[in-house]
Amino acid sequence: MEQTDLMTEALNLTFFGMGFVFLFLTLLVFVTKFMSIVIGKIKKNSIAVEKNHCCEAKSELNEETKFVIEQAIKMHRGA
Amino acid sequence: MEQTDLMTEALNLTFFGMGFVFLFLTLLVFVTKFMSIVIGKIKKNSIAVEKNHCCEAKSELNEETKFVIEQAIKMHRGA
Amino acid sequence: MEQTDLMTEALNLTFFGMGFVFLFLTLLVFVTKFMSIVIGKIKKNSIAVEKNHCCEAKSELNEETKFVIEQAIKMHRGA
Amino acid sequence: MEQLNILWSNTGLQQMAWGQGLMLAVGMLLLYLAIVKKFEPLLLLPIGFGAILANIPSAGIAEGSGILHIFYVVGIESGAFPLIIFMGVGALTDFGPLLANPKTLLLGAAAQFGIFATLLGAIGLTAIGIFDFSLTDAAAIGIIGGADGPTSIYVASKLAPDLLGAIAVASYSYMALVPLIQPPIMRLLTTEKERKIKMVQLREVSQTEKVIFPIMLLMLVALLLPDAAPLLGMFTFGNLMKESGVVDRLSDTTQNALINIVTIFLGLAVGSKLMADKFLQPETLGILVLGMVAFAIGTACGLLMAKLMNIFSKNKINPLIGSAGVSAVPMAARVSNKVGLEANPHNFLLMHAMGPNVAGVIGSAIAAGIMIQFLG
Amino acid sequence: MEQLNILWSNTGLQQMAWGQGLMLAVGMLLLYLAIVKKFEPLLLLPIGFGAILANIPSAGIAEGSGILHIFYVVGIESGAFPLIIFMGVGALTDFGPLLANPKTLLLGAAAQFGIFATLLGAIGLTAIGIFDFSLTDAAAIGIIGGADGPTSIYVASKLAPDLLGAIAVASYSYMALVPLIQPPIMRLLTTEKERKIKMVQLREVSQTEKVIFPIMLLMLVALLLPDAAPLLGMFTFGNLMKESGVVDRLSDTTQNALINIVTIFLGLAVGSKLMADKFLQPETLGILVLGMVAFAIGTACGLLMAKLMNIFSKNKINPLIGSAGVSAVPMAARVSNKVGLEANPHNFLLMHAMGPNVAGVIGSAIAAGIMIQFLG
Amino acid sequence: MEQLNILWSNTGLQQMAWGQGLMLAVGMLLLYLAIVKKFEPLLLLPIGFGAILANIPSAGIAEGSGILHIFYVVGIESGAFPLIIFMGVGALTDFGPLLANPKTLLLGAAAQFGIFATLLGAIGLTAIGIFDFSLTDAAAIGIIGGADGPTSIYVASKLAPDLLGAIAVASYSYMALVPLIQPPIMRLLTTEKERKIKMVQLREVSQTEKVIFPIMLLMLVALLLPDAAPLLGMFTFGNLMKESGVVDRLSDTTQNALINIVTIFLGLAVGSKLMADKFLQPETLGILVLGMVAFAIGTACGLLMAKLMNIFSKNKINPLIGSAGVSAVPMAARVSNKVGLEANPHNFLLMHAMGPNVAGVIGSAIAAGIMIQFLG
Ligand code: NA
Ligand code: NA
Ligand code: NA
Repeated sequence: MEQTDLMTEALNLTFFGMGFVFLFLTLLVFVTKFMSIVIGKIKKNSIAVEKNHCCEAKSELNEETKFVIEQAIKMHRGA
Repeated sequence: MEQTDLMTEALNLTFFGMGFVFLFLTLLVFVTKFMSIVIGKIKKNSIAVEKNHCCEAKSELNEETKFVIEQAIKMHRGA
Repeated sequence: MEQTDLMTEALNLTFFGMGFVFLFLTLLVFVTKFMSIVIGKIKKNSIAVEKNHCCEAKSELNEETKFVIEQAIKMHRGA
Repeated sequence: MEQLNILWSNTGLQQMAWGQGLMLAVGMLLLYLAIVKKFEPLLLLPIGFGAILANIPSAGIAEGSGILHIFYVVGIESGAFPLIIFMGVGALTDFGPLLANPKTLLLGAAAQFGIFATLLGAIGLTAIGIFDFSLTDAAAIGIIGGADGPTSIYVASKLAPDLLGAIAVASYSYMALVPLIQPPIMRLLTTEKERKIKMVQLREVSQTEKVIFPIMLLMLVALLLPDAAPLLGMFTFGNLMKESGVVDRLSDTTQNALINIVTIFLGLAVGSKLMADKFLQPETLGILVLGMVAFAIGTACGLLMAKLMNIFSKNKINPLIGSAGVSAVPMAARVSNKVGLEANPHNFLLMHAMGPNVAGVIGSAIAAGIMIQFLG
Repeated sequence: MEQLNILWSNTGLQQMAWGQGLMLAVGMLLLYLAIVKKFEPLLLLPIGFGAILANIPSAGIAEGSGILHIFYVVGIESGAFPLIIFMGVGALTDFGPLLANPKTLLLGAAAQFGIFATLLGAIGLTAIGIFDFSLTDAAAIGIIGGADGPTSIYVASKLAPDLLGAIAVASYSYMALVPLIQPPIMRLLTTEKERKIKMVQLREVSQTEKVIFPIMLLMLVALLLPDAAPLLGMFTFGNLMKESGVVDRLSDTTQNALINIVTIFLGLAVGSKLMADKFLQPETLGILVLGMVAFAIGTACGLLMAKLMNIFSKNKINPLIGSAGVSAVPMAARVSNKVGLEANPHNFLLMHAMGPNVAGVIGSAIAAGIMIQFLG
Repeated sequence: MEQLNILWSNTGLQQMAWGQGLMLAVGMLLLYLAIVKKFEPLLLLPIGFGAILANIPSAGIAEGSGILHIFYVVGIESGAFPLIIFMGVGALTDFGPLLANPKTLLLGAAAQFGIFATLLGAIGLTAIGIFDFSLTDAAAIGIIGGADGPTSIYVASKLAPDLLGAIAVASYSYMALVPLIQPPIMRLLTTEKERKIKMVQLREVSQTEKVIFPIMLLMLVALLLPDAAPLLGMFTFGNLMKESGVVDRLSDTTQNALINIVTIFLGLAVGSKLMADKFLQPETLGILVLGMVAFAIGTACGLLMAKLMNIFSKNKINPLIGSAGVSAVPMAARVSNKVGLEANPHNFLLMHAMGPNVAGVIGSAIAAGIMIQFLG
């Protein structure tokens, strides 16, 4: 009697378990595809804008900062 | 009375302790020598065999695997 | 009533806190300056002495040790 | 004279039970497999050495305040070590191939049937009276089929701590045996023509996708299966550190010093569970047999799922990449590649197989979450 | 059917309170700030991820035997993580510029007024009934103005553990916002002429001075404020390891593997304090506002102190380096340099600003010691 | 006004006992030895700093929930830190020279007489009423003569925790003093002719021997002296990781990040045992004197054993390598080499001395095991 119950429980667990694994990963397939499509669209729209905007400014700024730091260190050492 | 007992115990510990240290390390000398001799003999017998066998095959396999992986990566990147 | 006490305590804490922070860091200013002066004086006196003394000897010793170790390793490998 | 007696009565020789002697031999065997046969040496060397230390008679290294027992309590009972390793695995994982071809996630799903088939097998063997596994034992054994060491150890520490040693050893041993276990099954279940299928080139995946994927995966876990959140949380955290590109120094340390340190202590702590009285039980034999079965069934289901998907799909997939769905990253993907090359020496499946391979990691963590939810 | 119900009733969707949903969004926001805006990503990425993990419904990762709660108890409640980070910060700190110009220590002192002003503000808001902060809460909030993450976390763990999450988030966020918060205040409180002041070249500092300074600092702490000794002790220990030059392998590991490992777990553990029921309180808003005020006042006081010192001193200092006294190393020093360059493109203030910058670290540790002594 | 009083009554100045002041000076002395004299700085710098932190009046860093006390409980009371260090030492040890000339193991055995002579000395001084050492105290003190820091700390933590601070300091100090302590004894006990003995070239040792040796050593320990198994187990584990060649990433981390991290915390934790009330006892003076005696006797016995072996052996060994049997790796071997070069500038003994040098590590771990077995 008890053994049968155990077997039933195991079968239940298998049934729900495999079902859930498939459900979850199928959902993940769709969500992933959806994400890729959305990102692809956003990218296309923003590529031109972004490239001319923030990044150049930023790298300029970084170059400047780098230069300043190097100068400062040089001056400090040269003392 | 108590102090003498302590001294006796200390002497006992010294006697057994040094004895055991020597016993252990002497044993280790013999076991080590025995191991070296055994390994030396096995090595001599198997060197020729081994060299022509597993190792070449293995390195070939590794070469192959390496090549495959490199190709795969190249293809993936070239996309 | 209670709120006023809280405010008084907070004011007290602020008063003593800022006071202590200034006291501590002012003290640190003086102690630091004092240290720098003392070290500067000691340095001047000892620079000539030290340079001709310990350091050369030490580096010689290190050179020697290095040579010995290298030789030993060479011999060991060359076996 | 009395002192000599004490010394003698305390030597290992005097006190060694036959079981401990046998376990020392088992420890040696694991060291042999690790060092000479190169079976997952990063884990099996510390586990084997831990097993030897744990079975030194009267030393008590794996009990009470013994150091291996401390490592076990601090690192495994708390769940910390397997979770940190999983974080490191995440930091070493590239979801690119999976993102380029998301439907390979289904292969990772199918291969998890090995887990549940093994669970059924264990309960079946109990029903007919050969072994005596509880449902929690059976679940922990099943996870061996997930082919992820840290997942197995994590689940076993929650559901069946007594079996942890045997489960971990089986898990890492079979992961090492993947190149032997899988190819015959792969050849049996696929036709020559199927093995020759060339797959379309994978597209390049943007960094944005790689950054969002782990967060999205975690959100899905959070919504649907919170009990898988510790495992997949740490896994996606490691991956996010790597892909975000803003915390490279944390990511580097995770992939190197941190994962190495934790691997050493995890291995030793697992070894401490290989004490004679726990390990030398008929159950261990059952675990080893069932673990092997789990691998075989998982492999088969991955292959069959790939064939099934080909019926409904236009872009055919080579069914050989299905077997990589059991995970055992990256070994199983390499096996797919190798068997593929036998059929067509110009068909490189490695990258294609990496998709189901990492999908298998996710799949078995999900399965682990289900086990913990229902039985934990 | 019943099992389906269990599964459903255990999913996060079913159990999610609105608070947890909101906190997941907060976690995402922190990840966004860390990854896209590059706001102190080393801390805000783990904190944000920890916040997400902590708020996954029914997963319990930040409670009981959940892994984040374990990290919190082991690492933060004990004080170990912030102290180890502080040791690492010490090993990364160069006291050279400070030793070359010790009077800049006073700028680091003045900037601490932000801490106490905020304390007064918090108590004031309590007095007029807007919030309900105790004196210990107010002290912990004030330390945000010290602009040192580990100091804030350490003090909050001692005085106001319930507010730790909000305090840590505010602390690191505002440190990241230093380049936005400080420049307007700096321009407002200084004249163009003051901003153009060129400072005399810093002298070179001998290694002996650098070795003796941390020991001397610790001795002063030992004599005058023992409650600051854990923080400044670990800080000076790290610095001594670096400057002594005899334990380079320890110093290197401290600056790399050790600080990285601890940063990961500190971040996750702090994130565990961002649970909905604790974080979604009106107090959090108060903390965010007060933290911002603390930064602003600290910046202003540093600047004003510099101007005051110029009245009495022959060697004029550029008041712009005063704002660096809030610490936020090295961000605040870089801001001083940048605003200085705007006034005079050949005036590099970076090295000069490093003095008050590290002085600010010492200053806020002292303030922290006072808080702990009177209220701990 | 009251608050000013509290502040004053809490300052260290007010509360400092003369003992704490003295201990701060001792801490400084250790830092001086570490930094200026380069005495084992990897340990003595953290120990010295720990001593200073532990003796800051009313800070309580080494008591209760103070951070150093936490480090002590977690790392030393559990045995974890010394054992992990020993694993690291194993990963840094090359048994090659020992395997090429196994009879040098006997030199490592003879040198351990220093340990037992010191034990007798400590009990003798107790018998005549000068000190009051128990047998466990005496045993822990004796291990200083083993010249292995982690072994000393491990044994002291088991047998005489109150003396741990003094024992650790003595152990590392004398290891640093080996180049001063040993040469006079070496010159006294050997003739010029003996010092000129040239030894036969060491044979090359195969990797197989190097892999099997640690396992074999552990098996012998398991059979004969289980109480030495924790120490020698971790030691041989570290060595096996290195020599097996299959887990290089674990071995590298063990030799670098891991051993460095643990060294830092071990040092601080040992320092926490240098609190005034424990350290400023007449016993400490006894420990320092006895430790020196232990070193001297160990050195002498190693030399005499070498001379004894030359009576019975065909291949003469240079007795100068006998002194390396006290271990203090690799310092003592270098001293042998140096004194040898004085007698014959073309006689390089370094490699020959490495054999007894590592034998001394094994020997003192065995002696430690005996102490723990009889007294633990
Ligand atoms: Na898997
Ligand atoms: Na500050
Ligand atoms: Na020794």
